Amino acid sequence: MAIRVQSEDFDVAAETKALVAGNTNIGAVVTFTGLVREIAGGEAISAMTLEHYPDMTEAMLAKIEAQANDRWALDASLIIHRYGRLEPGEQIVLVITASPHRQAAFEAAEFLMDWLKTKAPFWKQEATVDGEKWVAAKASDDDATDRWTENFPESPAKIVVAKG
Amino acid sequence: MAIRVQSEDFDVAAETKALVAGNTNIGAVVTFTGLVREIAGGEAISAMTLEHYPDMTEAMLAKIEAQANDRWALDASLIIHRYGRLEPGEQIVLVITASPHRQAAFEAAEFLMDWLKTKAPFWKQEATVDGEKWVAAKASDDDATDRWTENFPESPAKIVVAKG
Amino acid sequence: MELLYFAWLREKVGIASESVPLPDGIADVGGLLTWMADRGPGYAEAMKDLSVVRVAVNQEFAHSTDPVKDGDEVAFFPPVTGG
Amino acid sequence: MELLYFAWLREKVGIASESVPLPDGIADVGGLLTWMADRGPGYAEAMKDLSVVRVAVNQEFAHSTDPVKDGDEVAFFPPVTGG
Repeated sequence: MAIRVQSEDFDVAAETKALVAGNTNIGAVVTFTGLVREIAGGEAISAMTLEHYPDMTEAMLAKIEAQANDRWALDASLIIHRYGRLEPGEQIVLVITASPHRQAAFEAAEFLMDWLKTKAPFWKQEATVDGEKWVAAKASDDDATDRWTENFPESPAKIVVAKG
Repeated sequence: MAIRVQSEDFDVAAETKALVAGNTNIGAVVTFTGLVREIAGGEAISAMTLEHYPDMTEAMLAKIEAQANDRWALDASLIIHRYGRLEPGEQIVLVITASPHRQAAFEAAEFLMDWLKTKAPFWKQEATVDGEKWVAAKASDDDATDRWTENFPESPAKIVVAKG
Repeated sequence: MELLYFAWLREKVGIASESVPLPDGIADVGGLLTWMADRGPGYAEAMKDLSVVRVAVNQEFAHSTDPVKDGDEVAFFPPVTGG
Repeated sequence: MELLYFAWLREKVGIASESVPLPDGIADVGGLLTWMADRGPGYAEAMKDLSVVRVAVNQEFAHSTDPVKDGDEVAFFPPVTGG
């Protein structure tokens, strides 16, 4: 598994080819590509800016890789996440999974996307006619992640502090 | 939704681009590509030949399209299935789904693949050192399809005939 | 009616398709299958284990109680293995 | 210790990072957050609703009872919204 965090765009076909080439054990390849939508939360956006915490993404990778490989027989996988300013229609994120069988490839791709949505340290700011707005996290994304495990070891639990 | 049944190879990148281009309502694109494996059921295969029943595939398409669109908000989807002789590493099948949201895109892609595996009239014959062998259907594929519905209207139920 | 055979069913029967008149007294898929098994060694072999035979009438999966009539296209094949 | 701020937390605090010595008497994430809220209006504003504040100590998500010590890298940020 590899993860790349970059401002540049990516080429899904070239990345897929590089992952799969020459490995005839692979029977199933799933790609997920996330794109910037023109309408988000009912409002038109002209652009989106992604901020991130690179050291933490790197630190988390070994764990997520181990979890994915414990769970599924993957021949190859790749995550690319962009940062910086992106316009509607542009690619934000890519997940590719390759396995002998389709169920493993589908599940691992969904797992990695759920992980990215709830655990990977990226933050989106949308530019609307009313100005720049930070996107709020969705409870539905936490729910999606919860299906993979109870007691996710690096769960970003709410901080509870006794006021005193 | 479109379905194409063809002997020629396909270009995932070009097909994806054609589906998604200019639609900034799309936030999630999932592609599934099925490849011919060199080892199948523990045996090395040198090639695979796919036979099909074209009129029935066409006739089934309207139903599966209606079901997928009833269930999920899809902006676009495409199925390509090849027939004829294919060698290990070659592409067999492509499913692409595009939706505003990732869950719909993932689920619809899995649904369409489960449908192809259990309902679409294609049959694989593998060439091994022992000769040509027709591939047997897997019960696990029927199970995968069953998760989408009870009483699937065009379920290929076993034929029970009273012997007399 | 038009009868079609696919995959190993086609190989056992020995032909890919044939036109036959609706047999006397046959009104449903189950009746047609019983009649088919009596048409000769290839047909008998093809219909030996009906747990691995699927039938489509006019391009739709059919059960043994579904009707057949003259002019129908009836296809016989093993469980599908595409995708 | 090195303190990092991201997204609207960074905007409210007004800086992206700073080095501070471990405050006297602070030994865990919860203590650090209480101390942070008292450092000035920007910090108070940033820490006003802790239900939308997440903390990572040395690049790992941390709970309020997790320890902090001098030399740690502690990051404060809203729930993530990537992917």
